[in-house]
Amino acid sequence: MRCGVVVFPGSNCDHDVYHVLKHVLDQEVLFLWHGDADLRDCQLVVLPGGFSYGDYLRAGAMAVHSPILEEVRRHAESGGQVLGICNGFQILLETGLLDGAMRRNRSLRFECRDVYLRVERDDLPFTSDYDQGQVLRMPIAHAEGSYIGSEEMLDELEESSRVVFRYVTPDGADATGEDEERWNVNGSARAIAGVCNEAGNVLGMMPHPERCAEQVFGNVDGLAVFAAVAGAGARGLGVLS
Amino acid sequence: MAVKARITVYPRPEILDPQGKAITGALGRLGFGQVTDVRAGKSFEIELSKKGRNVEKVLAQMCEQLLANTLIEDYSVELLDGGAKK
Amino acid sequence: MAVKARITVYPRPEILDPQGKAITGALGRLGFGQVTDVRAGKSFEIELSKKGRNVEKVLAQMCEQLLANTLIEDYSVELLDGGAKK
Amino acid sequence: MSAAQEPAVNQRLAVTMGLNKEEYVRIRELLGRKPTYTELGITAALWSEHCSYKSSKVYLQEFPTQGEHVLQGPGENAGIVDIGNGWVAAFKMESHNHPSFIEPYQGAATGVGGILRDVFTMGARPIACLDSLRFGAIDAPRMKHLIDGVVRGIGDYGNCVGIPTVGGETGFHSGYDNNILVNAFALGVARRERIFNAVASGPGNPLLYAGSRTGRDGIHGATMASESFGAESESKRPTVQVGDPFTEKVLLEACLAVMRTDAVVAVQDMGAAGLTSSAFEMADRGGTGLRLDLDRVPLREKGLSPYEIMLSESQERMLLVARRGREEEVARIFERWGLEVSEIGEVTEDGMARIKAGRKEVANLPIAPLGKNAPMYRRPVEAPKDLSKRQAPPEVPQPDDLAGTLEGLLGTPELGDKSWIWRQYDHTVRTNTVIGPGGDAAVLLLKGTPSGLALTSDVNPVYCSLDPSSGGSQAVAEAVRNLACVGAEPIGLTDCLNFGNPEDPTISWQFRECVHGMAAACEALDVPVISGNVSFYNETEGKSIPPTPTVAMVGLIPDLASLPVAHFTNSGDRVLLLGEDYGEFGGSAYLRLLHGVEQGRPPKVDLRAEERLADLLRFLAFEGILRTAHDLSEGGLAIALAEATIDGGLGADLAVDIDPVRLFSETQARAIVAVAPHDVERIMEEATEFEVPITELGSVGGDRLKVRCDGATLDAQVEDLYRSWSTALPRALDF
Ligand SMILES: Nc1ncnc2c1ncn2[C@@H]1O[C@H](COP(=O)(O)OP(=O)(O)O)[C@@H](O)[C@H]1O
Ligand SMILES: [Mg+2]
Repeated sequence: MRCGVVVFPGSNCDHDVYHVLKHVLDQEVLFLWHGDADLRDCQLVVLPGGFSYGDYLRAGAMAVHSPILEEVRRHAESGGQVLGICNGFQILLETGLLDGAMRRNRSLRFECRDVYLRVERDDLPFTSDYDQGQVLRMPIAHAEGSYIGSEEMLDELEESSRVVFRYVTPDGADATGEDEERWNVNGSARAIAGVCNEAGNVLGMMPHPERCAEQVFGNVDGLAVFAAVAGAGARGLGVLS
Repeated sequence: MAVKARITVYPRPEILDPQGKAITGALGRLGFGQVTDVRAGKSFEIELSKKGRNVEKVLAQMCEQLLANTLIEDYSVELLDGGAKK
Repeated sequence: MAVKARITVYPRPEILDPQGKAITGALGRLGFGQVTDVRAGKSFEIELSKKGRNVEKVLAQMCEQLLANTLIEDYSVELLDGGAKK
Repeated sequence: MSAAQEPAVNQRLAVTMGLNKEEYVRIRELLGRKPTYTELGITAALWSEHCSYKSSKVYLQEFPTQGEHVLQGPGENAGIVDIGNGWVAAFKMESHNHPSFIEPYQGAATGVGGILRDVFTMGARPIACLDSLRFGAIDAPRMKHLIDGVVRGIGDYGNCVGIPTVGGETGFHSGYDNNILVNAFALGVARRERIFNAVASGPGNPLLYAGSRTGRDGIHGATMASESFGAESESKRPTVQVGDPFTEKVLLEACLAVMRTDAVVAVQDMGAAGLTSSAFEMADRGGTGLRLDLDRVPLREKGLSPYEIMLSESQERMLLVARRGREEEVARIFERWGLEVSEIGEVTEDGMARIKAGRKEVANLPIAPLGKNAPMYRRPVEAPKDLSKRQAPPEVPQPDDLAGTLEGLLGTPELGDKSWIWRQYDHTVRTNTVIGPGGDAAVLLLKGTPSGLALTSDVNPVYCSLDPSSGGSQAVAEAVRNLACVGAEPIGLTDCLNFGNPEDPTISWQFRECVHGMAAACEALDVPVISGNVSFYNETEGKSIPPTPTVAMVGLIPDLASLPVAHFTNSGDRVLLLGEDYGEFGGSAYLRLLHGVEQGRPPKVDLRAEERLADLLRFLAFEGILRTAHDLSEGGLAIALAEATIDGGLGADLAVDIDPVRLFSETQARAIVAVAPHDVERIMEEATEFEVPITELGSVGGDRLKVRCDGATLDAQVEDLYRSWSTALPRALDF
């Protein structure tokens, strides 16, 4: 599949995503410059992590007005696949392609560590190589990852099954009580870690699947996100247990 | 004529403000027990090269488009006295 | 009687304000070419349980001790009308 | 400030700027006239300790700087080593102690910014940082604020630029109550043929200025002019520099892109002493001269004087020498990244720096005498009078409850978990981090090759203060040992030598001794010094910090396939101790943290034993025999074993034929390893072959750490050890 990784001036996970798509999954990958209003026929567009414009003001706020974002919007609205990771997720929220907003983490500090996610939907192009209920271990690395929205919006999100990943305990249970602070590290509403749009072709997630996609890191839980959407079939690659 | 404005952006009242809460706690520990609540927001001082007719409207547009996330934040615009102030 | 105050904290004029610089640039790209400068600061709305005599002094102390980094920031304190305002 | 308002140049002014009488006479003689105000400022900056290394140079010459991997030794912005497969690594460490004490957040942040620029200036893309931090006692005034600010500053800056901080160290000691240390290390990689040097060559080539505009930031207290400046202009000069990591990130990308063309000849960042040092150093290396037109320097605010422009330490700025005729190509690349470029002068042939502002020449100085041939001092040295008293053998009380003693040690901020710190650093971005913070050494993947890089930073200031020479050797030896635990062979080191006032003979003595010890260890263990930094004047009100020669070492791992880890991984694995204990407690954590005693001779450093141990560990790791390897350092065997159980949650059942207190002895050249039972015989043989003493201790398994000694048994629940250890720092900080 032809994949595009958008490069904002302050993107810093662009090369990591490129590496997984290109060298681990052997896909065709291009970097897409934020200043060009052109997706160059990419079928999958990834908005990578980083600090697009320094994340001054609010994470992702300034990236929304880049020329390429108009094209990303058009792509998404015509059913094309868009994946936003970390800062990419924040940008998708700011554009309104996904619902909700981000606040600073509950600790008011940057948090870089492994968390556990439960796959809530396995019928999306990005999650079809997972099973619903499957628990994944993935690193997070962000300061503004506390997902938030009005209660009505959150209810609607749940009713239309747009929550794709949720922070859970290592054995996949909802984190409650004391566990809540420990496993829902950033304090997201309803422990939401990733959401999609109504049509299911746009996914945003705070954890970094590209950082756990090779055996050498002792964790390949994230590979299937890319493998599934690129049609590379992670199961076929034999990397999923 | 140049003009100066101040824009203030606050989290909406119904939104939990973890930073404000943390500051309330910290002030309490510092001995300022009389502080019952703190809301933490942002303030921007903006200089415009010319006044134009609709300067307030233009400033509101800046807020809508960039300075505030209106899903979770409210903003207010205030003109500072016409460029005179340094 | 309860009292409400607003504290505004800005980077000192001679200090680099990367956030203000970035916002100026972003507003320019959005077509707000008339914006010549933005300074980005913080705003705090503080509620105190009782007025006390020296409320302004107390607020200044809070700034000195916690809310502002006086090496690189200036602050100003403003009393909002006596708890009436919501 | 116009030139007319500049204070009159005289000896008194020179002294307030930091020059001494002889130096003032020297510059007058060099010029054959009185220097101008701007010239005096430039001279004072270039001859400052920070830029000239005038008190340390004579000793630094002792360091071995050659080695089979070394491509660039000290003298450049960063040293460079060959790491194979056509790749090189550039690395360096630098201090940002004083700024961090004044304003911890910005001080630490700009420290990271500066060291990153030193690395990408060499054409290398930064891929990892380390930070070595020394704080005072946690309860000292302002200390929590300092800790919080420093950690946030390092995190926010590195995280935004996207360089992982993969390791470091954190110490607490009341000796740093009024002078904390923030030492930042960065490493970058480049293709061998892409190395860049900061050598201004080609007379006629334009000097280009890129990055942030120049403000009044950080024009240094030491070089600040006299009273006659008036309170007003002084208050206009912020001593605190504010970092802008986003600008750093785009500057990095633009510089690397420009260096891939051959449109530029040299690049150097404007670090300490700003435009002055970058311009003079580049010309000095090239034996060329330069012409500068200060009217063309982009300014953040109006009205900066030539002196201020030359000495501003505004961050995120670079000076480039382009090839004449290619300026536009360079400008286009910078513009793509949203950055301004201005031509501010050109390279000349005559070895002079001619600096013009308006129509006036404000400086006309010879370059080499101010740089390469700056003054150099051999300061008087004298051993401290109380040395023998402090080195007297300490009394070593027996622990009454071994488990309690161990938990007590693990529960101190010194020996407790540091993850509260390094979780605030992105340590996994760039997807090279195989082992991040928390192990003995960090391990990075070199994508596209089977090999890896290992990084560590070490020093024990208590040892250094009790015996600087031995402490200096120990820092190097411990770094080698940490690398060996992940199977890495050291290929180079960089250092940050943090000391008090060198004009005090006892401080100069400490410095000489430390360097001497380090140099001896570098020779013996075959590790060249390829870059480094000296930070003097770390003292407040006459009280100096403990001597702290931080060592950051880089090693090469031929194959990552058989990497051991620092904790136990398999029930049933056999645990063995390598090396021999001599019951050494001088400067030990046991005495210092539990009994408040800092006395005695620190553990002897047997460099031959260290070498044999490191050789053995590397060999075993390469052979794929080691499942666990962890070196012994502060807290001795007990702490090493506890750490090995904590991370994997697996206990061990062990016995060792020693006096119980010896569990806490800090004899060097030791490590614990764990191997599969069928490898025990093999490891015994190899240890004998390598002449490393070896003792079988027992097996991994269960949920308790049990160590039977002579007449007493340490018996603790791993969960309890974990709790003491993991809550130590957050509890002490109480945020
Ligand atoms: N300031 C810091 N930044 C990053 N990592 C740190 C820091 N302080 C400690 N660490 C990590 O914690 C671990 C333990 O540190 P330390 O006790 O100094 O190790 P050792 O004694 O093996 O040298 C190391 O892996 C180190 O990288
Ligand atoms: Mg170690």
